[in-house]
Amino acid sequence: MINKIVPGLAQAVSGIFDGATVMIGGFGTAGQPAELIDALIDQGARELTIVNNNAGNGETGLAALLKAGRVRKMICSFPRQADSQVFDALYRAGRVELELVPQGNLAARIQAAGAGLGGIYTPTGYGTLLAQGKETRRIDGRDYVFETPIHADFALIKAAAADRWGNLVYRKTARNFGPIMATAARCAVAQVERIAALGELDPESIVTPGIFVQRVVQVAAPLRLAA
Amino acid sequence: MINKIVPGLAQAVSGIFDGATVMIGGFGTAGQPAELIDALIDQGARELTIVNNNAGNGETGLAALLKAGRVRKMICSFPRQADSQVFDALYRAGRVELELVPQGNLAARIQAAGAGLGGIYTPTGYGTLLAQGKETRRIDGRDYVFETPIHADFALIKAAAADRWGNLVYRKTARNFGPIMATAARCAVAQVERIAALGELDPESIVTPGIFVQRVVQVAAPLRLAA
Amino acid sequence: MYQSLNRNQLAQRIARDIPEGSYVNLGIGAPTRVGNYLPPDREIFLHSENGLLGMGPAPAAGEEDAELINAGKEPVTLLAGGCYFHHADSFAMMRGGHLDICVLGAYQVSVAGDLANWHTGAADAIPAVGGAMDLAVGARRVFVMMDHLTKSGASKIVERCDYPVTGLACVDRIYTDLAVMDVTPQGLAVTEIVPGLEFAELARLTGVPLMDARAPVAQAA
Amino acid sequence: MYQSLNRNQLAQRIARDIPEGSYVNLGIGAPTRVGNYLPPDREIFLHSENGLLGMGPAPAAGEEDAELINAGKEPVTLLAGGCYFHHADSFAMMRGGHLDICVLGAYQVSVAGDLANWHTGAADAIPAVGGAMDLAVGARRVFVMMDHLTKSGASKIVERCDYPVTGLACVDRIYTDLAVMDVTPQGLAVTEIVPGLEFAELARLTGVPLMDARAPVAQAA
Repeated sequence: MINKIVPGLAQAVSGIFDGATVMIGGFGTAGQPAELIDALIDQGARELTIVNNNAGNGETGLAALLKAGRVRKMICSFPRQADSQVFDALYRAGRVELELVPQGNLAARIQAAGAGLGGIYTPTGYGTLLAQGKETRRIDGRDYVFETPIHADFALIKAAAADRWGNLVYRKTARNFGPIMATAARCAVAQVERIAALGELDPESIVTPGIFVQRVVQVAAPLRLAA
Repeated sequence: MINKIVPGLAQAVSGIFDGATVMIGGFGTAGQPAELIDALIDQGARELTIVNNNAGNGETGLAALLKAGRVRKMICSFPRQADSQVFDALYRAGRVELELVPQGNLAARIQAAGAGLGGIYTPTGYGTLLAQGKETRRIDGRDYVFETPIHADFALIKAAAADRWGNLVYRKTARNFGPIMATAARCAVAQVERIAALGELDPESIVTPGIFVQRVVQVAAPLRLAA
Repeated sequence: MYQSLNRNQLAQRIARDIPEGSYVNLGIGAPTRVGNYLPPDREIFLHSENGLLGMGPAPAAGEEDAELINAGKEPVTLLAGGCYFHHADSFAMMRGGHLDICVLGAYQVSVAGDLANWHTGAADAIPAVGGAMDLAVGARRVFVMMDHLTKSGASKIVERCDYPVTGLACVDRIYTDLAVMDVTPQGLAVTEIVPGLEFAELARLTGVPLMDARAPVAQAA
Repeated sequence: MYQSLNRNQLAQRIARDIPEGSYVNLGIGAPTRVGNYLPPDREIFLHSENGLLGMGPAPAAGEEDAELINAGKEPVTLLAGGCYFHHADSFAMMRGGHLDICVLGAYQVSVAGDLANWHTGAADAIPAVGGAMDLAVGARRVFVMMDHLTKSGASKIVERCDYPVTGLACVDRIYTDLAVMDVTPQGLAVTEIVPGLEFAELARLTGVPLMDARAPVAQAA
């Protein structure tokens, strides 16, 4: 019998190695798997490359991982926010590398990785600083930038419910990057509020099929940070 | 008030012009919008380029459109089937052009069109007849073929239910190409079995958001062909 | 003397130009206010890039949901008929030409419609781009909402952007506190000026060539 | 004398090698039969490229649903825990390396693992490819299920494919009615032969270099 549900957070993040690329779901704090991130801090992996839309809010979650000095590089679209003081300080001190990616390119590159594409021509960023040094191409009269897929070793995401096969459904705008990050990681780990019996989730409404999920851990009452 | 529901099949297919590229949903007969195709035959547009996974089954639906001589070119992955006699005869007579596309490239090219990509590097077909003359590229040690998006003027698809904003849900494996074709066409037309009140479809479970759908027509008891 | 529009008046002015049935993304910051003035008799679909369509107004106090937010990370609501989707689908809407209109703030817009709104270019600034570049190239029509002049009185409408650009030749129309201008192949066409401001004075303040394209009725108003 | 495996025996032999928890696509035609022999004590996830995962057996007579079919357009069922998705998501599973195993029929396989299974190459044939090329390049492991010899006695395992190829160097293992062979960088490694058939005779029938990689136990069996 296949049961992807692991008993605790420590098992959920086991095996994340120094230097790993880890995608972390969430847009701001919505959908951010705060408990998995805390477990990753406890677990101790260092020199991580983190892929997330942002670069941490306040002092918890991704910000705490940054503050703990575990992140070598951030790949994100919007690091600078009112409460991104942890990242800001590390960045200004030269202690974290930043790859800034337009949000749509970030999503498309993650999706391309999950779908097995070798590269894509994207309209976004053409003629801007963020395309400097990148290959461009005119196709049917429009200019595009060549972008490569972003693969990850692990993805840490948050969903509303899962069954033991790893099928996932999400809640409102906490869905955001979760479904595509799950496809792009060799090991996708989902923290979920609720475990559903097999067959309970409507087969028409499962958002992430279990094939994309390797581990599930229940966090029944997750920290719901203010937006 | 926005109401994308049109009163009948004739209005649903109005404006399809000679020479148009028309995507038609369905995998075999599952999800094939048979009544919309019949309406297209009645409507009379000629010299069409049709994008569908197959090239018609039996004598109805897409096969009838082919038989009526309206199709200049088929873009599909699997034209030859036990009951594809209509296409077979036209093809052998040189009366219809065929662009054969591996099924995954077909899906990816349609999705790329809907997502605004200029092109993609796909692993499928490298080193085969179907990549002859196409640009190839080695990326991270693997070989890919350059493929361009497939856009359409119209998409004719079948769904289970829609609301007046054009939100769609599907039924079982009749979903297949519907969601991606809707994104790739300037005018996506959905025949649905049921009209739902606005707000009745679960916002977590809508498969095709209304932004991708321009017209909806109800066909309460569609022809359900044998698979 | 003339009276420039305040932020809310400008938002209201822009809202008037959004037709029923439009799919619209309102950028973070001032453009969000346009949502407050959409005519209640028009159904307009608001998109937020973090994965919702059919966005409704802010929730009542105490009813905020940290998992129902907009791109500015503010709590919002969902209208009946709205729906949720993941980020790749959301950006497919934006980049695939499915949005009719987006409204964006700007540091500068060039006469060719180049947009600069993501980076001040300051050496010590931490850059952040979000979805700005995707909206700039992806929406069918890009409306810019901004002050006409900087605080020091320099024109934000320029021959060439000094700030790093967000997108090239992507702006369709500029709404400022002083005027409305269309970006055309022939140059900037002024279609409205606030009452009391002469075209010549607007042109002087702007500092780049402008065409007077005001309708006779609009001039009389 | 030796007895070659019939189609069902071959399907059963392949089924034995599919570990619990595998995500598997069974190609149309003979490979579909592998599904009939999957050990009931193992949970194995069957994928069908037309948009379902967790495919169950054929429905009882009279319970067919024309909208619940497999890639071969035959009626199937969905297991509890299965789900539906659209074609791009389905092929993302196949092309993105998410399927552990696919089982495909073949006209020919080369010693380098090139696969030919989509086109006879006949001048008047109407070509049809479906998802064969996607499975060939996308699944982590590609198993081929075929007769060892053509009806006229020619080997289907060849130095180079005569038929148009489906994919290059994509086959991992070949199951025939006579033997099981792994495609390795050193060449084809025979791991099993049907009882009564000598390695030398298999090599003679096959006509390309083979390595004997049978385990001592398997030889004794």
